[in-house]
Amino acid sequence: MAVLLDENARVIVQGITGREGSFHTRLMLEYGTKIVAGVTPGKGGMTVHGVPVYDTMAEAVAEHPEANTSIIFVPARFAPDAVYEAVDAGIKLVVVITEHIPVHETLKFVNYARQKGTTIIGPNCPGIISPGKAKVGIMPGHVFKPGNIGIVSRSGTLTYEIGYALSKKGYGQSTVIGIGGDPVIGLSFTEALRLFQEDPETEAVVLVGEIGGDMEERAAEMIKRGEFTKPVVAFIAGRTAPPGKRMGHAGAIIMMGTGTYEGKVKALTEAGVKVAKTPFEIPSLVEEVLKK
Amino acid sequence: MAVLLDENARVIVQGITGREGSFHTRLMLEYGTKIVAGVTPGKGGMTVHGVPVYDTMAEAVAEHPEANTSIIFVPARFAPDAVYEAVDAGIKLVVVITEHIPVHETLKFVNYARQKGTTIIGPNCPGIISPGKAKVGIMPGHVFKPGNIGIVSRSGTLTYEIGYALSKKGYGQSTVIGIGGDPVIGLSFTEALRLFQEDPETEAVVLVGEIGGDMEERAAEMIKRGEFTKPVVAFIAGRTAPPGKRMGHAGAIIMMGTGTYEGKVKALTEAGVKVAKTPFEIPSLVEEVLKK
Amino acid sequence: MKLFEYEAKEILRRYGVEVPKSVLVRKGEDPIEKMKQAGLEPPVVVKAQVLVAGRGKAGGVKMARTWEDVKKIVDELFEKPIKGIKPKLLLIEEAIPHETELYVGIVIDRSERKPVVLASRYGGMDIEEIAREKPESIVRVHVDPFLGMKGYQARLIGKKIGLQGKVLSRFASFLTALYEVFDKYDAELAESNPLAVVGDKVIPLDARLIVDDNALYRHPELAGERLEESGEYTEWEIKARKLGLAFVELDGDIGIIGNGAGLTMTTMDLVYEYGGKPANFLDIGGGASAELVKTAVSFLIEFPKTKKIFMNIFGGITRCDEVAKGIVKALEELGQLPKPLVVRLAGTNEEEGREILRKAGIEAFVDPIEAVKRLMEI
Amino acid sequence: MKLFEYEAKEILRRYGVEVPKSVLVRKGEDPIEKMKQAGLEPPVVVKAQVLVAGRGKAGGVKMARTWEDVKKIVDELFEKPIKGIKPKLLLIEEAIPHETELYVGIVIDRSERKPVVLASRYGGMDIEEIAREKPESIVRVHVDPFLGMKGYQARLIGKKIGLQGKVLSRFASFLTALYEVFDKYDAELAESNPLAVVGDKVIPLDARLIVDDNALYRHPELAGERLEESGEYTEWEIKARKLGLAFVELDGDIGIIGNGAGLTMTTMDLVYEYGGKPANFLDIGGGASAELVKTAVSFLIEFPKTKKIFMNIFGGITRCDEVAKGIVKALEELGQLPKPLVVRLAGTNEEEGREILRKAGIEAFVDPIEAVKRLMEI
Repeated sequence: MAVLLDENARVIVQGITGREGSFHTRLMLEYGTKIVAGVTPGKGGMTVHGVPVYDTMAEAVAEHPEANTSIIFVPARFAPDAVYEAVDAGIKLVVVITEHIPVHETLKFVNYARQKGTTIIGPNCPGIISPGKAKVGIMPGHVFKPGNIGIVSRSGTLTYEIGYALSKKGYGQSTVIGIGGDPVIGLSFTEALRLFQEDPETEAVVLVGEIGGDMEERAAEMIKRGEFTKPVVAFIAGRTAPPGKRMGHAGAIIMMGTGTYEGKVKALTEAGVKVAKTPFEIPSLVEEVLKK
Repeated sequence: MAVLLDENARVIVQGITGREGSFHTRLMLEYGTKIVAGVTPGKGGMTVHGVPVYDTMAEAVAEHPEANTSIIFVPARFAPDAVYEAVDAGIKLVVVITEHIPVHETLKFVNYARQKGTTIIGPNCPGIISPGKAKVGIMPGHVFKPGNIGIVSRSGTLTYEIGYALSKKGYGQSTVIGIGGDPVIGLSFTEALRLFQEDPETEAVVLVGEIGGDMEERAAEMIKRGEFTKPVVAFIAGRTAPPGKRMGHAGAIIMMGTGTYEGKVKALTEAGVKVAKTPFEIPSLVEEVLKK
Repeated sequence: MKLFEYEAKEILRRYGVEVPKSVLVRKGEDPIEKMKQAGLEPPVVVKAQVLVAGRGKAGGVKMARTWEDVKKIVDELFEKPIKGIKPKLLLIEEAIPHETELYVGIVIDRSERKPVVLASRYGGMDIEEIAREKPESIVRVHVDPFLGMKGYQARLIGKKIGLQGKVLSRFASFLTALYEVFDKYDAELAESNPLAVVGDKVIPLDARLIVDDNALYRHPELAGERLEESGEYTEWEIKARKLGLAFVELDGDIGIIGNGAGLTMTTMDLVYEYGGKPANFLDIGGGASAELVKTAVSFLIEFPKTKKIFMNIFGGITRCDEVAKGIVKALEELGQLPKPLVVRLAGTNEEEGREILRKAGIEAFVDPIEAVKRLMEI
Repeated sequence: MKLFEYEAKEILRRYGVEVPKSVLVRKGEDPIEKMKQAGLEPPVVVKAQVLVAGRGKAGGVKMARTWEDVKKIVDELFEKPIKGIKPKLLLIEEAIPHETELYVGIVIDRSERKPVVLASRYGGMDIEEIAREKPESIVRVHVDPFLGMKGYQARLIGKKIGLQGKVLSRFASFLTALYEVFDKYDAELAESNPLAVVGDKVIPLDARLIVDDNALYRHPELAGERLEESGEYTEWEIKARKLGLAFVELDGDIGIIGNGAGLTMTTMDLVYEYGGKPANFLDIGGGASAELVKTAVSFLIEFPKTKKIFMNIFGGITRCDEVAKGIVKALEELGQLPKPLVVRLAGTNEEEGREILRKAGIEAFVDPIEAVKRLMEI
């Protein structure tokens, strides 16, 4: 098993004919992901790396009713429309890679998708991978190995680094979810934890947070309430970042006194989570919590 | 019994301090309707005919948690806001008397109310009366008598005329619903029929339609499908109205060839409904259908 | 309120739609001069700016192939009444060669309580005609009024009417703009017919926009009422509107007054049933004052089409005594009733009302059937 | 993007909000003359138009009670740097006597994924201060992003902060207008603090509006970037933005380059952990080209705060060989490295990358801990 994504994923790539879309379609196919269709308005009838392209999601889904997942590489101005199109076409998991989507747009489509029962990952995220099963994202597949550790992360590169370090130490991953660096995103830490809780394959979870927002605090509360019972190891990036400055990600900013490193670490520690000082400590902390 | 409204109705009057609101509050109280509160922003603390006035629905409902119905006399520009306020305050039946509400506003609040499980009657309607039990509307109470005939009507005065004629002949009414003359309204004929179907007290229904729209045709289809099984007598106003002209009501207009008198009568007749040529025939047709 | 074609196109232009190059000409202005200033040359299409339906068939749209043509056609159109209305403005537009004409319109679906887009690849004829002749060609798609029209929905509609590639994208942009206009302008109808396919582009050759009268307060930029110019209203309907009366002119000779739209229509139907022909619809509404009744009665007496008048009142909120007083006032002012009047009064305070009328020498019925029979005998 | 106070107020005015009467004065203009033209008289408040927080406390807002005062204060404020920024514009506003100052702001609640209104009857201080001193006074109400703010919600918020009668209605109108601005302008923050209660009215004495940078393309009327004036960015941050680098200046002396925001922050944290102080945050992002790497390295070498540079790259999409090539290019251009550079390279193509660097005489670590230890030794 795994969460959200496994070998049954049948994927549509929205924006498949663009530079990024086409490049990562190739990489996802190489990884073994079952990509059944692509969509680019006005490019219907083409193929990209052997994948048939349609003008609309409705047509793609009509031709490939087994499709259940989509990944969006559409430019920011058109990406919200692509999300609604995917949701209305009945896709149950939509991964939004696109960055720079206006936050008011994200607010709306995230609420809409929730009403319709579709899970959104992102925007501005690296995507999701269940090693050995499928990859729907832009992460380097080779750094992750199949195993029993779940990773959920607000940071891309840091996830690769941590996945790589875990894999080298023999701790493979069940599913790795890069939830994205924007202030408003679809899947949150708590929602991801809820999924990992139900996944028998996942034995422990690594949670990679950042300064800004209160998603880490909410995860801590959930753990404290006993709604997540597996061991958790966390790392929070941005300990030394000054308040009021955006550290790359739009979401990574300490504002109005909330979202500080200290607050997050305190909340997690009080919930019994092991918080690593550097990401390189994570494999040994994972070893530790799994021994208990 | 009755539909939508009975002696358990506890009513809030929105726009109670206005001329119409205050006048009809008196008439409704005289009829015996239990009005528990009124709302007019900025007039909180007053009383109108002994009814306490609040600034907001939230306060009114907090003080009178038994409230389950509201009637809106607020001017058109502010009426949509009053509807949202009532729906969000948990009111389950909202009667919108106000006319001249922009149709794009009505579209939105009718959809919103439906999502939230609130029934809207109107806008631009005379309201609803369950004779002898409660009146939430502006109809003259004395023309209606308790009994077993349901009336659902797009027309105000015509309803009074028909109710009066029925009452005089000894056919009292279970509930009389004036659904309103606007192109887009909350409760429709089919929805009203569904309610009358479930009401053991109602033995037959008088349906008063008008030219314009396809609500009568939809009611006919429903009856044809066997989803409404009680006898129905109908009258459609506007047999001699020319196409393209609005006959008073914004909704009463034959446009693009749809909504004609002939089409409606044909549909109803084919569904087995007795269609009266004049409203004055209705009591004898009711007599006829009840005898069967 | 119906907008003129040139207004609808100007609004579309502001929402990013490419519309044909054009100039607007008033009577007395030199069309040649104005065209030259705007860089327009024949061939052009000259279009009477009137709001009546079927303008094209009534001769309100002409192609001018030469400068001489332009002059001649402009003069001609200013003098030509289209269904009774002489245009005050002409729109001179570049003639755009094209092969395909599409239909696209947005209206409100009453039953679904949602806006609905209607589109067909067979434009150029009315939607009613398309519905008769090519019903299978009409694509209907509902729009969530909170979400608005999404680009993907517009593309899907384009696909369904057979568009592809760049034209499909252009059509989708057009349709999303049209929806935005529909939404922002509280429209009852936003339509382009024909919408021409010109190479990769789509260009609205005609555009219609009807704004909800109830929402006009939100659009102060749309100059107030345009009763005279609109062609929607007859001379007497305009007079009535100015008096605040809900009045519709019809073809017959029996004046009708009722209270409530349903009852008034029913009264028309009743007259028709008994062999009469209504001259009008006049609804005095609920709770009418004696003053309003007086205005309505006097108006119908003046209205030249009426030979006799039938007044059918059911007192609910309206009080019959108040109605009777209004009738008596009208009589007093006129000295005597120049046209026969039959009144049916029932409901609230009916006895008092009939008593007032009896004293003034007017017979008032309780039963509307008796009343209409009497009416037809006079 | 932060808007200036005068811009935010002008937008509010267009949405129907009554704002204080004012004139805007540029350096060299005669404030007395401009005030007289606008019918403004002392007492007035003169406010430096800078975007730094805490402007008032930093002396950027002064009351002028006489015409002489005005002259003096205007001259003074133009010369006075507020947290390092000299204002280019001053806003001279009528002084409005008032008793009550409210706080009202709208931001996005990330967890609820909804806009949230924050209001308090204790305005005049920062929301952080209110949250510390009068936390129970803060009213929080979420808004459905599809429905927008309803009038009744605004009234409810007004009631909860203790308003009544006409002031309550005026507050509700203000708040619905503020929400409309928040929505239409894609705002991250729309705030008025203080919002003064003046008799029956509410008047925003200050107004702040921060527009989402990602949505600026929808607001071309907001003149492009205002990096220099904003006070949000240092000189070197502005230079970096112009080069397309995601760079934040910090207080230390160790230059930091990473790929990915999370890893770059982590690199800062690591340096700090081992006793160093980062001079900056510089994220080259995912899949950086050799060219971008060269630009980033050259920039940090020029950046005067850096004494040494730590580069921490984990190759995922980014290829280590490409990064190495970029470093070598920078070296070649500069002739030699004027500042010590420690590189950690791991992930995709790490061997190739390290080989390239070795040939260029740069040591590259695999283990970041080893790398940072080495860095601190230099």
